[in-house]
Amino acid sequence: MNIVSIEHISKYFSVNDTQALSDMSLEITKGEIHAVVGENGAGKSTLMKIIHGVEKCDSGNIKINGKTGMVSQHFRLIESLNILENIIIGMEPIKKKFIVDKKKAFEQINEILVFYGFSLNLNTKIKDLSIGQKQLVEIIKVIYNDSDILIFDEPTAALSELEAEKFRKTLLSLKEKEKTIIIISHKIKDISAISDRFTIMRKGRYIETVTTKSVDISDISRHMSGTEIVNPTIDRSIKPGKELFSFIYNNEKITLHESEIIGITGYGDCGLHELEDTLEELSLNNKNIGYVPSDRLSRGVELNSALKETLVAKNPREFSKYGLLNWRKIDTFSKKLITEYNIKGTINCQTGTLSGGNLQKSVIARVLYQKPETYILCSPTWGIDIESANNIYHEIESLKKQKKGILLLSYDAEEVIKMSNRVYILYKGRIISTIKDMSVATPELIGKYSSGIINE
Amino acid sequence: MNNILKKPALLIVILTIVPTVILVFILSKDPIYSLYVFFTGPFSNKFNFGNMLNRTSPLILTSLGAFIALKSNSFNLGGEGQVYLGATVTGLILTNTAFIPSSLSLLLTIVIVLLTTGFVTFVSSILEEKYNVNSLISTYLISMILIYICDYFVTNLFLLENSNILTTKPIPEIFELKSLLPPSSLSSGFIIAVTIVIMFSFLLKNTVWGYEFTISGRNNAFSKSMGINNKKYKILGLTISGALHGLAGYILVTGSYHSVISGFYMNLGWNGLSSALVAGSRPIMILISSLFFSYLDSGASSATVLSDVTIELSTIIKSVIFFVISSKLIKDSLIKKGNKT
Amino acid sequence: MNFFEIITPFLLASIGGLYTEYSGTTNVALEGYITISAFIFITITKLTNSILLGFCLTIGIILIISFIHSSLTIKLKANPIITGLAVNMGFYGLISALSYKIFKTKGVISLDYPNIETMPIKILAILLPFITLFIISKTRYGLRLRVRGLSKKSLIYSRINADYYRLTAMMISAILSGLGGIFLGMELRSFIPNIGSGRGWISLVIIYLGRKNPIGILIGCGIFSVAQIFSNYSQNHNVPSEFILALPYFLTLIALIISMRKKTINNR
Amino acid sequence: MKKIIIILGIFTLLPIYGKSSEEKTVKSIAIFIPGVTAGSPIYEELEEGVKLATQDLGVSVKTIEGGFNTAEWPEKVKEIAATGMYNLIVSSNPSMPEIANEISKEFPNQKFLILDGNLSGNPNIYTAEYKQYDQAYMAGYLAGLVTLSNMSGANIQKKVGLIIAYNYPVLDEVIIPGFKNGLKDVDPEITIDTRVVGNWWDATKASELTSIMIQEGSDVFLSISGGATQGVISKCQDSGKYIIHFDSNGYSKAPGTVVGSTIIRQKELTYKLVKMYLENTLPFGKAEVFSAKDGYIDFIQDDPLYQENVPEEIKSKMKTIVEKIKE
Repeated sequence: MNIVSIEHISKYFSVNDTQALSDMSLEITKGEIHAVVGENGAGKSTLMKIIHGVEKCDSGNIKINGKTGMVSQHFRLIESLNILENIIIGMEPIKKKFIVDKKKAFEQINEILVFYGFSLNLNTKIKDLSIGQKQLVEIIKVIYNDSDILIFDEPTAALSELEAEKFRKTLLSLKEKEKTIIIISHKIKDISAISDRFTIMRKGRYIETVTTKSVDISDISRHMSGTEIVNPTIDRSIKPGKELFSFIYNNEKITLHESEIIGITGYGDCGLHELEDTLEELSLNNKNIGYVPSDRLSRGVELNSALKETLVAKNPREFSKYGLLNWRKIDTFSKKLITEYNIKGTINCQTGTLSGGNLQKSVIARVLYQKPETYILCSPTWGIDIESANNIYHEIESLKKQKKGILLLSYDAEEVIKMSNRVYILYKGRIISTIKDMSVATPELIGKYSSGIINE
Repeated sequence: MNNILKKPALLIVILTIVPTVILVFILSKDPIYSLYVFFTGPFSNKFNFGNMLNRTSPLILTSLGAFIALKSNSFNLGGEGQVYLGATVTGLILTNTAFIPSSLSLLLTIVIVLLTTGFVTFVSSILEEKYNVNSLISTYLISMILIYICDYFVTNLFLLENSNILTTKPIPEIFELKSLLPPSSLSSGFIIAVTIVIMFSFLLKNTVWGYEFTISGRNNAFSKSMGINNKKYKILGLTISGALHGLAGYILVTGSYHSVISGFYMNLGWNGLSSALVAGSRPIMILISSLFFSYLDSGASSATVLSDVTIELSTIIKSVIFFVISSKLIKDSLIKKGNKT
Repeated sequence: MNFFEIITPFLLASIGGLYTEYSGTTNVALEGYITISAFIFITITKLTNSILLGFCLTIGIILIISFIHSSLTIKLKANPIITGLAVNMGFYGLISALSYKIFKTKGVISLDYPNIETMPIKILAILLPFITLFIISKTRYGLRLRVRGLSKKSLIYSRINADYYRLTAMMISAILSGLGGIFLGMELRSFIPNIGSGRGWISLVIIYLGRKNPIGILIGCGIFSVAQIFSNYSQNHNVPSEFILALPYFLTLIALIISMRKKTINNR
Repeated sequence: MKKIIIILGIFTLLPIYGKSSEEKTVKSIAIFIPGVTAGSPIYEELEEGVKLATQDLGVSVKTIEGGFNTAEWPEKVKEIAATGMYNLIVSSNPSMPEIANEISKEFPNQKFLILDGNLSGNPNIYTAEYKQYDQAYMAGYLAGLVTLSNMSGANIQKKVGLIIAYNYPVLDEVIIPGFKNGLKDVDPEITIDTRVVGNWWDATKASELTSIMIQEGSDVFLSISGGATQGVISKCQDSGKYIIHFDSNGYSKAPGTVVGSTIIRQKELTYKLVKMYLENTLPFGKAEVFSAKDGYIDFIQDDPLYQENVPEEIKSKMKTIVEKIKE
């Protein structure tokens, strides 16, 4: 029985003049876990919003037999409110006509917590939670809302491997409780491990729906990106050269050498963010450090400025004489970067109208142009489609060959393992462990360290 | 409804013209003539045209001032006090420096006006940086205090004797800005104002300083990450804003009134802020929005002189137009798109 | 008793403005609403000879006007500050035009009532911060209103009409500042052009002075009113009146700096 | 951008097709109101006076309001003069002679008739001034009598209140001295409590000030603060105190509370002067003064509300003093 059936819908956004969906169809059976995959900008999120009913389509038919609840890519939780308040928004139990019955809400949520085996202190403010816990709050919220169909937009992107594993288990248990689940993800594991079927989208169109069991993992990734996935092969035989840069983190000195990639990882609130802030500070005073921020939407680019303005932001003085900007020089330069790094956009377009992948390309293009010796890359592939991510990996690889040193800060343990010469794992604001021999590094080991377990 | 919403220009025409015409038809005995006078009055002769441009000069400066503050993420609600301060300082210096060469005292005046009014808003921005006092509040409160203090100077200490206008002594004639289009009151202050907007437009667009100022105002996190000193630009923005308001006061005294008249600043600050908000993101648009504002004002003035339209009607018309052009729908239609290659 | 007369319009308007702040926007037309409400109240009371009718119809008309104001602002995605300024300006013209049409005057319009009981409004004003505190922290409306200000998307994803909360907040602020205007009209038993005399603007400042919470605003209004009374009493000495008139603003600024400084230090 | 240019173009071209200014009538008069007419008795009477004088004579009369910003008046008057449509501009305000004098330099054919102002020597300007000292003196005399009386609202303290919008020359130099001397002639021990509202409209503030002044012993008030006066009236009404109305008959505004009205007869004077102008007998270049003696300043005694609410003793003393001034 189809719980969701979508026939030939289209959606056009006048704000940025995009045809987000055209003639899209999708059918979802009750009780299944259905993944939706495709590149960035394929229209997946828009489709989910339409299913959830927060966006209306221009044409086509939609039939949904149940209540939907959606957990979107960027959390909608309100930092200054506590967990309980966040969960009950929209479904507040009421006494005496208009007063929120917090006691009742407390009981109801606790019931859910017990039922699914979660544990959370409902009076904690959201800002004090780790990313994984926030995710959990979002999930509880949709369960609390009595939703039959749960929609997840890239739920594991921000999670550590251990948390992602936990999350997948949660989805399976939700499935057991007869919930229907739709999930958007770029992570192959999300699809291969839990989904029953997955649908591939490209450029707003339906491509095909595949039963997960019928294909193997490499097929899935090919299906997802449309191109063959190339696993980055970092040449670990290149020996690190002379010292480039060092800094002290919590009494421990970390030194970066030529042709070396140092990975730093950990879970949610392990201190990675604070470390990033410190490193950003260092990059400001040192021309030889290039910095790619994790929060690219606010720190990496300026959404309301023209793309060319974003591209020259780090070094406007290079394009000026006596303080006067030479716009012709800036235009030529920007055009060069756009072609060289294949950024889909014009130099005069508003930066905010670019897709996520193209935004990250712009950031990296700008940093690469500086030609620094040291690179600080923070979650460089977060929320980016496989093809773009692969390009970034290739770029890192070639940097290493050019004797550059790279600090890779990432919550993605696999990424860190794939790329690094050595890995530092943070836990509660300090380095809990260092892996020097990359042959023993596994996501599981890093996960263990990240949770504070070191003695085994 | 949705179709109309997609065509902002049409919507504006409908929402402004219709109520205007209705109002005129209700409140005027000869509505066609009233409307005609309202819209063509400012262009009907040299005198009216010159007055319209002269009305624009201080407005250009106050709206540029408000604009610069907005661009640096501050709100300057104290425009009126700053204009008054600039005017008072101008008046007091120019009426009391007969003993030094005129060119020197003119230069001195401009410098002191810029410094004092700039200092006032500088204090507000320091209060914001150091004590977390929102500049929106402090500029307003300080402006109210300034108005009373200036009033004390103008209507007590330096009041023109034997006059029944609450005004200071007129400034010596050599200090008056050159009249451009007699008998209208248009003075070379207009040229100063326009030059300054063009200058700022150029500075903001074509210099590293302007670039960093703009970026810093648009996005703090980004500019910080790019190594731009946000604090400096924020303080500078509000300071310049105050100085420009002071300059507006200077132009009003030397170009239009030739003395400091109590209460002359009425609405200058608010109109400046409005015109800046309407101008949106590009400084050069300030010229157009200020001209548009004074065109409406002058039209209203002509209408009150030549037809039976009252000041109130023109205020209502202005407010309607104002309301509608603030719509974001229009701005959205002007954004350059990335995927149109 | 003087204190309550002074504080009432400030409390009404600033607590009203607080609702729009909670909803994530600012209503800069508080001043306009004070003035036009006083005008409508006096006009209707004079025409119908009934205070009750004047009161009720004024509230009704303000509801309609503020509904148009806020829904147009939301629908047109207009800058709320500009539309607020426009509304202030429009009200000014409208009052003059209507006043002339109806009474052939643009000046004072007075009622023939010897006395109007304003006690209920004063009591309401003093209770208002506490009522607001209750609404904001305990009721569903309050919770959703706060959420509207903090994150519109959060409401949209819970499929709640987010615009409804901003709309109602704007209407509440209009009604409350309108009540302030009616209070001024009742106290004077007449309408005087510019009857608000900047009280709306000061109320906006007080919202920030009170750090956008009801009790803070109560204290802020208290500070400004005491400063006002102090300035009223200290006239008739040999200090120039200009300085005395500037005093309330000065004292408020000082209070603001001190209170904010404390906060900054505490946060460190 | 293109559209803007086109629109601007249309507007600049429009006047060519416009209506040319109408044929001049025999005579045409503009009334310039420095403020707004409606609600201000002085200006209303000015307008009435002009209209009365020009009735049935085919003279066109146009009233133009200048609004409250003093600084904008000169330009507005200039704009009127620049139309060349009006033979005479009539206005009323102490500040108008200076403004007219300035404009007269550029428009030497424009004639001005200005009341409530004083300037002589300009052949285009005639001014008529009221001897407001008399007016203030009468108000002061009455205030003194009331505060000393045993009227129900009067207290033992010899203190009267004066509320003003702010200080300005005529007020400081003519009105306040007149008021003071009036008081002094009743009893030199009477003191004045003067407070400033800061503008012409904040009636609430005026009411707050009044209430403090009442606490501190004032029992009769004179208010020269425009619309803000309403605040003084209502507070006096609430507290059973008294107010003397200035410039127009205000007894009916608060019966029993308004115990006196000193007036200027603006309508009558305007009528007389405009008539003279139409008969070409107005002596331009002169500045004349009109006082209680001419009857253009007066204290209203025949109003029933005055008769009813004021004790006989005060009424008779007032009658004597008014007659003395008129001599």
